[in-house]
Amino acid sequence: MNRLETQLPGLNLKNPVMPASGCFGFGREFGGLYNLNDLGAIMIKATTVEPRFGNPTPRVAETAAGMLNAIGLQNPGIDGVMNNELPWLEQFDVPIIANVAGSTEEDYVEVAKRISTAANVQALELNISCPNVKTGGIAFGTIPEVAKSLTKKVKEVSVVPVYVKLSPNVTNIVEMAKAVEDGGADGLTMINTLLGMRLDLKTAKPILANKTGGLSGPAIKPVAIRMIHDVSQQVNIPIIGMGGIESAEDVIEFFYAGASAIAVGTANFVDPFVCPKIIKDLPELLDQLGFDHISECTGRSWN
Amino acid sequence: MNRLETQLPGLNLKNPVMPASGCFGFGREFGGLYNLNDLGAIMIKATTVEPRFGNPTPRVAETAAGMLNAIGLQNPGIDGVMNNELPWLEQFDVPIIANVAGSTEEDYVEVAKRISTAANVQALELNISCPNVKTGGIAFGTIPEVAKSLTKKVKEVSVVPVYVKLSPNVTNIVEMAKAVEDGGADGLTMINTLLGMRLDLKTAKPILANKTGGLSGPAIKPVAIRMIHDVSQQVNIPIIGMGGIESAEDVIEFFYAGASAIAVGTANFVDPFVCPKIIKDLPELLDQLGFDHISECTGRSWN
Amino acid sequence: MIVNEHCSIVSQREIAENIYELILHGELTSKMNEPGQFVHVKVASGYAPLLRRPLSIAHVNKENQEFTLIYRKDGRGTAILSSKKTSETVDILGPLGHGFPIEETKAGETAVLVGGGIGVPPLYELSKQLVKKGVNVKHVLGFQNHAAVFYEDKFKSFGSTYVTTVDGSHGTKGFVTDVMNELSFDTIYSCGPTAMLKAVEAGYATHKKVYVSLEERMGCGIGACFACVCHTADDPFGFSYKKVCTDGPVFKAGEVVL
Amino acid sequence: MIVNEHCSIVSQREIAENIYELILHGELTSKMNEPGQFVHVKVASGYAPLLRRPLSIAHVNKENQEFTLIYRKDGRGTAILSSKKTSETVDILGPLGHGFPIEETKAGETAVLVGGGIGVPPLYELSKQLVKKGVNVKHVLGFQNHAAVFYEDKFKSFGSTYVTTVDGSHGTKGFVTDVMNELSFDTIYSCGPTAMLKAVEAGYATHKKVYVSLEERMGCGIGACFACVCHTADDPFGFSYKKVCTDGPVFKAGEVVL
Ligand SMILES: Cc1cc2nc3c(=O)[nH]c(=O)nc-3n(C[C@H](O)[C@H](O)[C@H](O)COP(=O)(O)OP(=O)(O)OC[C@H]3O[C@@H](n4cnc5c(N)ncnc54)[C@H](O)[C@@H]3O)c2cc1C
Ligand SMILES: Cc1cc2nc3c(=O)[nH]c(=O)nc-3n(C[C@H](O)[C@H](O)[C@H](O)COP(=O)(O)OP(=O)(O)OC[C@H]3O[C@@H](n4cnc5c(N)ncnc54)[C@H](O)[C@@H]3O)c2cc1C
Ligand SMILES: Cc1cc2nc3c(=O)[nH]c(=O)nc-3n(C[C@H](O)[C@H](O)[C@H](O)COP(=O)(O)O)c2cc1C
Ligand SMILES: Cc1cc2nc3c(=O)[nH]c(=O)nc-3n(C[C@H](O)[C@H](O)[C@H](O)COP(=O)(O)O)c2cc1C
Ligand code: FES
Ligand code: FES
Repeated sequence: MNRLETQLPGLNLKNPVMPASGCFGFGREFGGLYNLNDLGAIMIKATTVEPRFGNPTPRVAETAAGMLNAIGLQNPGIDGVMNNELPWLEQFDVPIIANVAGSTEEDYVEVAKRISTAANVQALELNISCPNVKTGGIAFGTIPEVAKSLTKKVKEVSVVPVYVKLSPNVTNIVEMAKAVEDGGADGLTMINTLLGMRLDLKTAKPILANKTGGLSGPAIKPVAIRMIHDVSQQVNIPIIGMGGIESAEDVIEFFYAGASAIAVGTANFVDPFVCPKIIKDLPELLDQLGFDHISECTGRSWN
Repeated sequence: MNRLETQLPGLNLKNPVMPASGCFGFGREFGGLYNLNDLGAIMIKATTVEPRFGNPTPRVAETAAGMLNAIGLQNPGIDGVMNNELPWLEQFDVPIIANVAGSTEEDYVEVAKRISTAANVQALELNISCPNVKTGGIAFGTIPEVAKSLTKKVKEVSVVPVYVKLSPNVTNIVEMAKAVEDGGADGLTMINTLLGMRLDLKTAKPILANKTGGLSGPAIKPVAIRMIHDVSQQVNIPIIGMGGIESAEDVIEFFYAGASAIAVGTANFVDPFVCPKIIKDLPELLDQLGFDHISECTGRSWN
Repeated sequence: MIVNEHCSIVSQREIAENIYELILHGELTSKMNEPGQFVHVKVASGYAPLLRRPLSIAHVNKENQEFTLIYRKDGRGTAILSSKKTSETVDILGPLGHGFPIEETKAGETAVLVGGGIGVPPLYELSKQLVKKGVNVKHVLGFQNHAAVFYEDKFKSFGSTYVTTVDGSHGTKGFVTDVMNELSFDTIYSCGPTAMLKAVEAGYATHKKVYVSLEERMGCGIGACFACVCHTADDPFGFSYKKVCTDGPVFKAGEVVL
Repeated sequence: MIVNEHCSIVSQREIAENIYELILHGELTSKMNEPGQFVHVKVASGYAPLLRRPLSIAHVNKENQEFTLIYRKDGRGTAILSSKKTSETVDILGPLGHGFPIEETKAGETAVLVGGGIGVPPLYELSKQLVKKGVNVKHVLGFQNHAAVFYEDKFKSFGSTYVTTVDGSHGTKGFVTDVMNELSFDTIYSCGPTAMLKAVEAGYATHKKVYVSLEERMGCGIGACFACVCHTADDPFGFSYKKVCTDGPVFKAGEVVL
């Protein structure tokens, strides 16, 4: 028995551990460090219709147990991703979850339609929560009706299951989750980054050229756990959890909260070998805790 | 010239550094450690109409660069505070900011009416944002109209200026700030804690008996800075900033963001001498940065 | 008087499985007057971890300005503490709380000191002070197993010492209360897991002089944050409370709800 | 091949005001082939700070498996690093990026190595390798003031060395470009503050062989996060980009927008 094997809509995973979108590029860099086949899946960087350069630098700033980023969805556009990145990833036996972003509904629909047809893309992750783009983005992630409508439209065109990535910057996360479930989402991924800012002591100005950025890393873990705990009890679709994960213990905590798989973001920058390390550590931890299969952990905090 | 002297509605402060509500009790414990006259002001623990025991224990849990608390507004009630705590604090030449909490508008009004008449209470802090109480609380802190109405009612009865303490757990913090300004608030205090949760690896259950708790400490500083930066540009009332402050450098960052005074919470638990230490460090830091008076720092990130 | 001092490490060694004895040098020993008090330890500067850890004072040598902490390497904080070496310093806040009332046992009377696991350490300083006063001391110390036993000989030098282990691998197999039933004494001083304290309280409900030392998760350790409260026994569902950090950690049995 | 290794500290000393020379022992020296590459340093385990710090490789001794970092104690991370002592280890990820192309200067030709402040360190290994190859090297090194000057004699042992200081307290008063104008050479290799690199690029716009090493805030250091990108010079407002961490830090002048 494979104690880590995980089944999710569209995804047949060797294990429930995957790098989070934007923290792994399109895999090439990490492919030089370890065998990507070890991963449960890969969430690739956000893809938009047109290529984007993103925001000016500095794009990252450090915070207590966390970091701010304002990359601004830099990516080669749907053509570039379809032609250059996805074919390269096909050499691995790893499902790809394609992160889809845009400024308008039409943008999302176009990217979703095309990218969902790629051979190895087995699910989409709708990035309705990117805090670092000026236009559009924010309404999709904060107004339930808008999120629902977008989810519906994307579902209509996607040939693979659609996961919606929720923003934590809302008053009522459960309401957002239910709205996208109503819209037909097959799953949720949560959380994206919290909106934050750092100022430079000498200049008094924001360290990030974009001023605000998304807060990620261990600092946000308690917020992620709380939201997944609340949402998982109110929806009937699975959750891929993320936010500050850096160890096998953290993975179990996310499962207890209600996650059925997890993604690792910022920790890849601190230790690029962290994903295979977590995957290696999990079986022993399951032994210690007395679980046969990791899926037994899901939702244990409340059921 | 006193380079730290700070004037705010109702408050004539020797310096802009004060302990945050709930992190300093009613001052007695710290009174045994240093001279409370050194402080700019003291924000006392939340007071409700009736005495409250608060939540069961455990009430605190540790997180990366932060902590969760779910004290649950334990306090001796308005009578106890008026009769036993405030008179004791009168021996010090320090303005008291009384933190007012409740489950209904009537509760808030009653506490505000009475406590604002105490000799040394020079301002109220309306705690519309406590995440750890089951009834009432949450709507006051998240629905602009409700917050505005409450502010109005309290303003009608309070004989001292009223500051409203904003919750960060909202989609649109600027909207909340404007609503309470419209309601007549004399100032804002921000931010209260972020809602969070931690689970125990062995039991799978929340570490806190109350399940969720409020996240405070250095981890939340970037969220506080962002919110103060955004709000201070949109309102005409001053802000007392808080959220993860532990050094004079942090104080200046909050001023740059838009604060006119600051409060120190969690750091008092790590180093009970932190407030006088910060007050001592500030003048030298102002020298290094080339400011005559700390008020020159306010809002420098955007103006 | 509570002070904050960076105390230098005189020595640190593992005295039983995962149990460390840490001897520190600091001027704050001059303020350590009640056995059963604790210190609040910042195991590392910075954020990992952020909060202090409460640890009981196991022994004080005022002449040398040295004091001893004995702790179990458990979670992250104690693991970091256990890696500290001689010549490094440890950030200590203390002494905190109220300890065991030695005045409740007169010279010539007998006290039984009942400890479980990491509740044993503060009893060592207590025993020393009782003996100095002329009290007869008996010790009943419970541990998980033989590997976890520490300080047995040291306690023996003060008075008769009975060790119990859960698995019977050393001393008597069973719980401390089993042994206590065989002994006679005037006062009980006890520190250990809540289940043990409850058993002691229940078994000696009519006994006049029973003192228990409690554990609770703490924020400040100095009475300001209300993290560590417990209900008083005469008002178990009401508003009255005691703070473990300042009113305790030692309470008279029956004073607070365990 | 990038590896992650905990390297033990051979020595650490302050070689100029707030400038530290840290010599580390590690097997990853075997992979350090291009002068101008850097390593990504985790100065402390845990969260204070969380991210790694990029530092250039200043010298490699493959036989001893030792390499040198030279850094300025600046913010929190470098302050922590500077407090580390011999026998402790440092968590190193590397070697990273692409260094200076020594193949662009033939034996017998002359290269000028132009460094400013903490841009000077990688030029030391570069100079060593160029000399070994038979290249004539000249060094123009700019510092704030006399107290900040380091490695002057070491550079002198490889070739003529001109030091400038902003305040004139040592060497020539002024900027590195003032001295460069007096020299003749075939290749320019430069590392330092952006303002200096811009001046070098502008002053030698028609010169064919100018190489500059850039600094940018980094997340991953390995090309995955897109924190460190810059526009390419032929498309300064478009989508094309280079990553400082993997495409650089060394670029041909005119390749990217400084
Ligand atoms: C008054 C008092 C005296 C104590 N004396 C001793 C002693 O002499 N020797 C000893 O080994 N232990 C003692 N303890 C328990 C000791 O404080 C915990 O074992 C220690 O805090 C665990 O920290 P950690 O980082 O290793 O564990 P973690 O589980 O990583 O700690 C996480 C958080 O929970 C708190 N916590 C965890 N376990 C406990 C606990 N049992 N009691 C209170 N807080 C806890 C920690 O302080 C920290 O804030 C005492 C506790 C109290 C309240
Ligand atoms: C490729 C490369 C090579 C470098 N080589 C050297 C060297 O050999 N010697 C040396 O002294 N310095 C070098 N630097 C600069 C060095 O990385 C910074 O001085 C260092 O990161 C500052 O960290 P801190 O914690 O002391 O400062 P803080 O200001 O506390 O750092 C906060 C954050 O900003 C980043 N940061 C701050 N300053 C810089 C900077 N100048 N460049 C990039 N990131 C920065 C830090 O990495 C960290 O993430 C190099 C930078 C790069 C990009
Ligand atoms: C540098 C960086 C870039 C990111 N880019 C994206 C992105 O393109 N799309 C997306 O949905 N999330 C993006 N994220 C968010 C992460 O996928 C993840 O949700 C978040 O960082 C929380 O996880 P962590 O704390 O493990 O990093 C990015 C995060 C970081 C740090
Ligand atoms: C233990 C604890 C108790 C608190 N109690 C209150 C309270 O009674 N009323 C209130 O308005 N805020 C309360 N707060 C919030 C703080 O006043 C402050 O807004 C928050 O902790 C952020 O600041 P910090 O990061 O410096 O702690 C409490 C915080 C903590 C940690
Ligand atoms: S720990 Fe703060 S009141 Fe006891
Ligand atoms: S630092 Fe991450 S891409 Fe360069």
